[in-house]
Amino acid sequence: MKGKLALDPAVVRKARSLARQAGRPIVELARKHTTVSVERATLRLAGLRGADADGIPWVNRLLDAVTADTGLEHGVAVPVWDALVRGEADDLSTLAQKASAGSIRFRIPEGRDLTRARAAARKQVGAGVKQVDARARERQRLVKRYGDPDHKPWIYLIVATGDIYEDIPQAQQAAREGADVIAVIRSTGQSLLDYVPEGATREGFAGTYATQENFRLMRAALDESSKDLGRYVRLTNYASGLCMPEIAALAGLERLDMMLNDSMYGILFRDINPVRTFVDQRFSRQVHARAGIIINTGEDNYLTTADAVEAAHTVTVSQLLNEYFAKEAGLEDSQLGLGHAFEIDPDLPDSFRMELAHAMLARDLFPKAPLKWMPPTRHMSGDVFRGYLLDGFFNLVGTLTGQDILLVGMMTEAVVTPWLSDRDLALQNVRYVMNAAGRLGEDFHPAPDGFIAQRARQVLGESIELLERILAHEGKHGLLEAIGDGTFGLMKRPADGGKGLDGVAKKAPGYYNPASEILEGK
Amino acid sequence: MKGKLALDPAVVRKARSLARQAGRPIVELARKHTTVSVERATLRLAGLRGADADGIPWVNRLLDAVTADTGLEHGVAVPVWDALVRGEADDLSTLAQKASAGSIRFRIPEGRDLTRARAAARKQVGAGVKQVDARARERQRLVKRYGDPDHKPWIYLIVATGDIYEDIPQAQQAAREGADVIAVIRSTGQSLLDYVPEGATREGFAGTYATQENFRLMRAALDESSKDLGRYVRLTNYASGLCMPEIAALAGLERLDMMLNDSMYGILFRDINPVRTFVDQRFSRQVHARAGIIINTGEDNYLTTADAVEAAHTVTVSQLLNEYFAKEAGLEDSQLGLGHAFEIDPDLPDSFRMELAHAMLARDLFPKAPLKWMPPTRHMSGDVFRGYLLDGFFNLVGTLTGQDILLVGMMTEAVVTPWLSDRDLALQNVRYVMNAAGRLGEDFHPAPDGFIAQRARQVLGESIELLERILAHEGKHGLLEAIGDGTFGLMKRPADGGKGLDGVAKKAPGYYNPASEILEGK
Amino acid sequence: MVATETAEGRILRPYGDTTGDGMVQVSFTLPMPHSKVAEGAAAQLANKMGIDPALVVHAKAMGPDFTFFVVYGRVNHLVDTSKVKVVERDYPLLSPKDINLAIRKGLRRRLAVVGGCIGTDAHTVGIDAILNIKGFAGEKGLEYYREVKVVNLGAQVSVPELVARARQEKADAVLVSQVVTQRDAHILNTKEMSAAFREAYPADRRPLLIVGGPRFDESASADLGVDRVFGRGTTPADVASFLVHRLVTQRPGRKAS
Amino acid sequence: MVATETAEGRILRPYGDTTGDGMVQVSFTLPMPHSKVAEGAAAQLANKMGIDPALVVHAKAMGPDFTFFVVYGRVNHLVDTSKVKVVERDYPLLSPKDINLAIRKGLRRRLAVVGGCIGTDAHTVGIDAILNIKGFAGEKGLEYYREVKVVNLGAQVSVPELVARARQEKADAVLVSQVVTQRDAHILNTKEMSAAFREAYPADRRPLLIVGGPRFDESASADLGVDRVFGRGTTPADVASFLVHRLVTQRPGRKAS
Ligand code: B12
Ligand code: B12
Ligand SMILES: Cc1ncc(COP(=O)(O)O)c(C=O)c1O
Ligand SMILES: Cc1ncc(COP(=O)(O)O)c(C=O)c1O
Repeated sequence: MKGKLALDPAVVRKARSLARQAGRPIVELARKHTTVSVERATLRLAGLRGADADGIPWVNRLLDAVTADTGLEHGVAVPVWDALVRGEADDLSTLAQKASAGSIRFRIPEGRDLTRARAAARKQVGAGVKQVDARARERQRLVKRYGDPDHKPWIYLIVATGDIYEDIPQAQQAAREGADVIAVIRSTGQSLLDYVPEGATREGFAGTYATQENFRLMRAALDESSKDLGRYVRLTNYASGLCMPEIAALAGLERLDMMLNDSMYGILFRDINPVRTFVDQRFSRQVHARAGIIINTGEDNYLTTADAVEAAHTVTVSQLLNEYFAKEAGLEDSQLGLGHAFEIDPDLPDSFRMELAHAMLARDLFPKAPLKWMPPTRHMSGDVFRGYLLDGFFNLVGTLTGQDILLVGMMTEAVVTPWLSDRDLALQNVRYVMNAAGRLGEDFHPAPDGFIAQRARQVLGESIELLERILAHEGKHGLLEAIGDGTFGLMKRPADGGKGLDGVAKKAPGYYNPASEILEGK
Repeated sequence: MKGKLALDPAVVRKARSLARQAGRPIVELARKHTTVSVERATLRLAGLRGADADGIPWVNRLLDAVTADTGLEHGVAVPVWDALVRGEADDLSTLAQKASAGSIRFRIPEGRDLTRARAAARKQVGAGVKQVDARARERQRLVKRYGDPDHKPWIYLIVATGDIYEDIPQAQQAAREGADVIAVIRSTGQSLLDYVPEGATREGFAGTYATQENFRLMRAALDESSKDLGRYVRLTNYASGLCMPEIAALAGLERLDMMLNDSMYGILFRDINPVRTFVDQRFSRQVHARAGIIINTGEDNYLTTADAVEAAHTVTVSQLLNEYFAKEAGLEDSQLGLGHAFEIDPDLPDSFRMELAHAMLARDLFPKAPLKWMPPTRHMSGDVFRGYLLDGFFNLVGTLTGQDILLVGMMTEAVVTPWLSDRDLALQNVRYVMNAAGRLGEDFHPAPDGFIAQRARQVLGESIELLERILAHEGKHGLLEAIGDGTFGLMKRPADGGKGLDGVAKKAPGYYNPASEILEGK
Repeated sequence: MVATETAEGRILRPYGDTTGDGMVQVSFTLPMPHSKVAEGAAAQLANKMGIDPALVVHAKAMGPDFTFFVVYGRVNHLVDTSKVKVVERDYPLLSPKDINLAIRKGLRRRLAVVGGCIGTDAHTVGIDAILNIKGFAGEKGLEYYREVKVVNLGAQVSVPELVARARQEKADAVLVSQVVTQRDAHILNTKEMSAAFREAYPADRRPLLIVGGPRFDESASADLGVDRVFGRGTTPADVASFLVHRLVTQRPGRKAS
Repeated sequence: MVATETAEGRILRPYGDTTGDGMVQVSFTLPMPHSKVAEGAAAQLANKMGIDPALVVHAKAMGPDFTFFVVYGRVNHLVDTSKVKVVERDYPLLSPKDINLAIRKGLRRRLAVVGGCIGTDAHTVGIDAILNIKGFAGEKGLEYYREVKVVNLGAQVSVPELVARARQEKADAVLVSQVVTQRDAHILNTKEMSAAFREAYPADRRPLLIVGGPRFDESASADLGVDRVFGRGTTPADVASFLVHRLVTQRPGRKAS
């Protein structure tokens, strides 16, 4: 399919192959390492749930015990199922309790013991993966029964009260008013927790904790809404952070439909160790792939700190890298919710046409990906009337350029987390634009060498230059070094710095992880 | 210049010639009649000012005295200047005072007396017309000095406090914020007064009275602003109503720049007698032509009572008739501010594209006319946020379709007459759209047989049918009969009904009006 | 969404994103130049309105003499729904068929209605929506009712003219529309009108006086001297049913003249 | 635009389109289904806010349990500008040159500043605008001042971490940013921070504590236990000048360590 910008296919091919060259060494690196979260995710897939009296999840307690004895480098599967096979406990949670009471010694078995341990592990983890498969099939059934939205872009709406029991009625109301996708924003700080909180929660800051129970409650509420509305309402949450793999597993088990999952967000915006992030994102994306979940990447974030015109190409580069990493992890084009945003200073001459140029570039570069188009935030102000207008023009770009997922902007962006009425007004805004101007695209034909086409080509050119600069870095992982010296968003993130490094280990010979094995289809 | 719609020139020619056929008999009719307001306007051009103790203008008192003696059919000029030549008084106002005291008898002189009276009248009225010419030259000078706006459309803003002394600071503030044209809306009901109030006024309802003094005060204030801003700020008021000719004369004398002046508005929307209206509008437009004033027609009004989709063609027909009458009265293309409006129900699918179609039709039919594009009103509601959004999309149509004068919409349209802050917000809205998307027209190319082009052709076709229906009426003034049986806006306005009929007279042989003579260049 | 349920009603607070948070949005202009003091003044006004804390989230100078503000905050007032007074429809809503029947049976003649916009008001769309066949919101107007005789005088009718026409048509009811409200034009005109009718008629023969318009307070009929006030979104059936209710069903003692 | 001028200030009303009209716009949601009663309830709330008459110009049901309202009307409160309390800058605004000079002369060493976002707040744009060379609104940040040593700890710094770094760097001042305000996070975090510093330092050696963010009340420093609060639109020069004023010009008795 040839896009409206008629980009030169050779240039596009070049951009992609540069991204592949930049990404491949990182994948190698990820293959060679494991993390505490990857191992805990494996235990979660095996069915280990719940937390101790202090709210520390059993997966954390058990893993800590195991690593104390055998380290992280062998993985958690072999020592744990070896213990089970040895009859130290008759199920995982009993084992976890005993282990954290210090009454179990873990070892790395050999010979037939090893084989038995591996087999047992693979069997139990496999059951978990089958559950994920079942939830994916369930989604397909429900989508068939209730149907997909009859329009593009899908309308994506955020709730963020901090209290799951306030979130639910607000989400249902939003769905009633036309939201196709509901995202529950996380409490600040969760991404830096090295564990996943347990249970239903009511005390988040500017967001609600991502927990398995909160996932379950909201998904159930939206299943109700889907039934009432005769339209399958999708649910989104965030994988990003120190627990990407575990949250990905929980999302698969609770049939979430989309997850925020960016290959570099944690590094750049949360100062999480780069290796930790790359290992975690790869595993989490393998789980998403299996669960049929659409990932949402976080390119919008670059534009909240950098200027949206100067930094436009960093968005494109990040999209190309996210695409490469995602496909390597097994995700289909139809699962790539690549992100971009309407963040150009509205006072710039032709700002609206530049937004069109950027949005069309993404559209034409990734014709099969369900692009996620995000609203103005940094140039929103306390002038809510002006904000409502900007959101209308953001919506117009969304429909004019064939975006797939439209994150609805709120007029109170600069003031508060969205109120119920903000959401209602915002949906009315989207409905007007889509209904009144939805087909305007037919009449919209930028001249082949006009302002819009030229701007798009310029951004693509700058993206290629940036990728070349990245590859120019000596050291075997060009991208790591590039991140280290501040190529992205001016933030220097050295490979040996950042949070969560202590949770990373180079795999020992004989490292075994049944989840990876199954997910990689071995 | 060929428009974006590529209308068939033959069809366009046909529409124009039908309008000419419909209008010609009406012009004949207008030639044969005079009205009290035409005669009073003549006295005003001759310099008669002021009012008596009860606020009745001297022009009314004098005309009443004259008609009591000699009737209206001979015109006011001959009897009045005959009296002056006879030495009944040494100036007009003394004459007016004496006459209204009943101490003067008027007559229709003959022979040399008649010639002298006519000569004297022509001399004095001619002086008034010269004043109008001087004001027109003054405008040219000031425009040259301060310059025209550097953008299209011109930004047209309304003030309407009812108090000229509140209007002035608001108008100056609006100019400072970017208004290119200021319109002072009239008090309700003024259009049905058969006299023009005198002096500065502070007590209008939902508008401020149109008086010579109010004109002067506001024009002076805006001259100040023009000086400060280095941009000539234009002033608009309303000619329409029972005093069209007089107000037109005052506008010319006080250098107003634009006047609302529609050939049928008074008939349809104020139930003013059709003959009265057609006579008055012709004379008033001759004065406007001389004064270099741009007229604004009132097609928007049709859409406030009728549906904007069903009645779209009535707008086009009215534009064609207004064009014919205006040119016959001596106005140039550059003085034809033909009106149309964004009044389609925003909930209709493709409503925005239909608005584009209608706006482009007007643009392509009248390539040289300074079109006046008017904002949504009837579908505005108390939801001021939605209203602000609609106004933004109205502004977008204005820039996309190359309109010349944009009447700025107010988010409080359904609530109050505009507040200071409404105007400020509205201008911010226009500025954003023009600056961010002003050149989007380059990228906007409706397909030759797409939705927009087809809709435009359909409306043009319906307009031709309507004109044909009008001509089909038997009776020598098809248009009069058509108006009589409700062809326009479903309002039946018989030629012998409506307000102000008693102020109309068929010209007697020897009728003389120096103003008409001069304005028609005889 | 629980809120204190009481026998008579409920005690509520405005809702931002959490029950009981009491959040509201306010905007206004102060006639002073923009400055820190001006922002403080805006906060002061918000406080006086009961908003505390008051966040002045937007302040924009409009020329040298004015500043526009947007304020967000928590208002500390409670809403007591049991104290709300509203004019609920206190008569049955009838179908056109029943209305015609009731008039024919009860009045034994057509019911005569005279209507228009008085004063300088030329907004006829509202009164036309009630009177003309075309009607409003899918409902046909009073002209459509066989048993109702409608005389629609249109716009800018003077009060004396209206009274005269009412007499001449032996009007059972007079319907007046007022849309322009600037400087309370609608109130003044309505009072003048009702006074004129009391002047012109003996109390027991005065036609039913009905006024309507988007900005009327429906509970103000007594003060305006009319029998009923209709506001935003009125439909012809509301009006027709009221006419039958007052002129036929609970018909005053006088015999039909 | 005349308004009662008094020695201390002016008495004003909000301005719609006429001096003294007192007009304001309000919007809010009530947790009740849309009905005439709900509109009455909205008017009641507006009345309690001092708006009378209150026009409920828009009412929209948001599902079965909520209704959104827009209200216009005249508020009867007066604004007294003489009663407005604002934190005006009470120190001279200096140029970078003068600031460097003052420090070199007055302190005879570089002035050390430690800054960051505490708690779970990751909004660094604000603190970076103040600290980083790039700066804000065309002004360079504190890093640009030769005589100022800046340590920017970035996002999500814990209070103990902050205190430790402050000690280690012998910080003269600690600059903290708080942007997330939901559930008063910014207030709680700031109080925790100031308490910790009072804990850790003898009063006469405690570094100057400065907090900033878009939603802070600049007059709340005492209550927050900090030396100064900076709000929306602060520029680096505001801050640098304040530092010189407090740490150099009116330097407390202690000798430079
Ligand atoms: C259409 C319109 C016009 C048309 C009117 C055409 C016509 N023949 O009616 C035209 C273009 C002529 C016009 C002119 C003016 N208009 Co105008 N107009 C409007 C507009 C856009 C819509 C009004 C309308 O038709 N509503 C639809 C009807 C169905 O609703 P409704 O009137 O409320 O009626 C319903 C109920 O109220 C009730 N009802 C009403 N009357 C009655 C009577 C009875 C007996 C009953 C039972 C019920 C009832 O039932 C109806 C159905 O539910 C409004 C803005 C807006 N969006 O509301 C401005 C508006 C009403 N106009 C306004 C003004 C100021 C004017 C002008 C004075 C401006 C000027 N100076 O030139 C002029 C002069 C007119 C005059 N002399 O009165 C202002 C009034 C401000 C105020 N509150 O005082 C408004 C609000 C716009 C604004 N913000 O400035 N206008
Ligand atoms: C950019 C941004 C982000 C970026 C931040 C990137 C970064 N590295 O900073 C990203 C995308 C990461 C982000 C994430 C989130 N954000 Co955010 N974000 C914004 C946004 C759009 C702009 C903020 C900004 O940069 N302003 C520009 C700076 C220069 O202004 P400033 O911070 O006010 O600073 C000035 C003054 O306040 C003062 N100042 C500030 N600090 C200091 C300190 C000192 C010492 C001094 C002297 C002065 C000073 O000086 C500065 C210059 O004048 C606002 C919305 C908006 N338009 O305001 C939302 C907003 C702040 N974010 C919000 C939220 C809720 C979040 C999330 C929690 C959402 C979520 N759950 O995912 C996340 C999580 C972040 C976290 N853990 O804290 C909310 C906060 C709501 C509230 N009031 O509580 C806002 C208001 C958006 C909204 N309406 O929901 N966000
Ligand atoms: C990809 C991605 N992950 C996560 C988040 C949420 O941030 P936090 O890490 O604070 O949960 C965002 C925020 O926009 C994001 O874009
Ligand atoms: C052509 C024209 N004249 C006059 C007016 C003003 O109406 P009125 O007659 O009430 O002054 C309008 C109102 O929109 C108009 O369009």
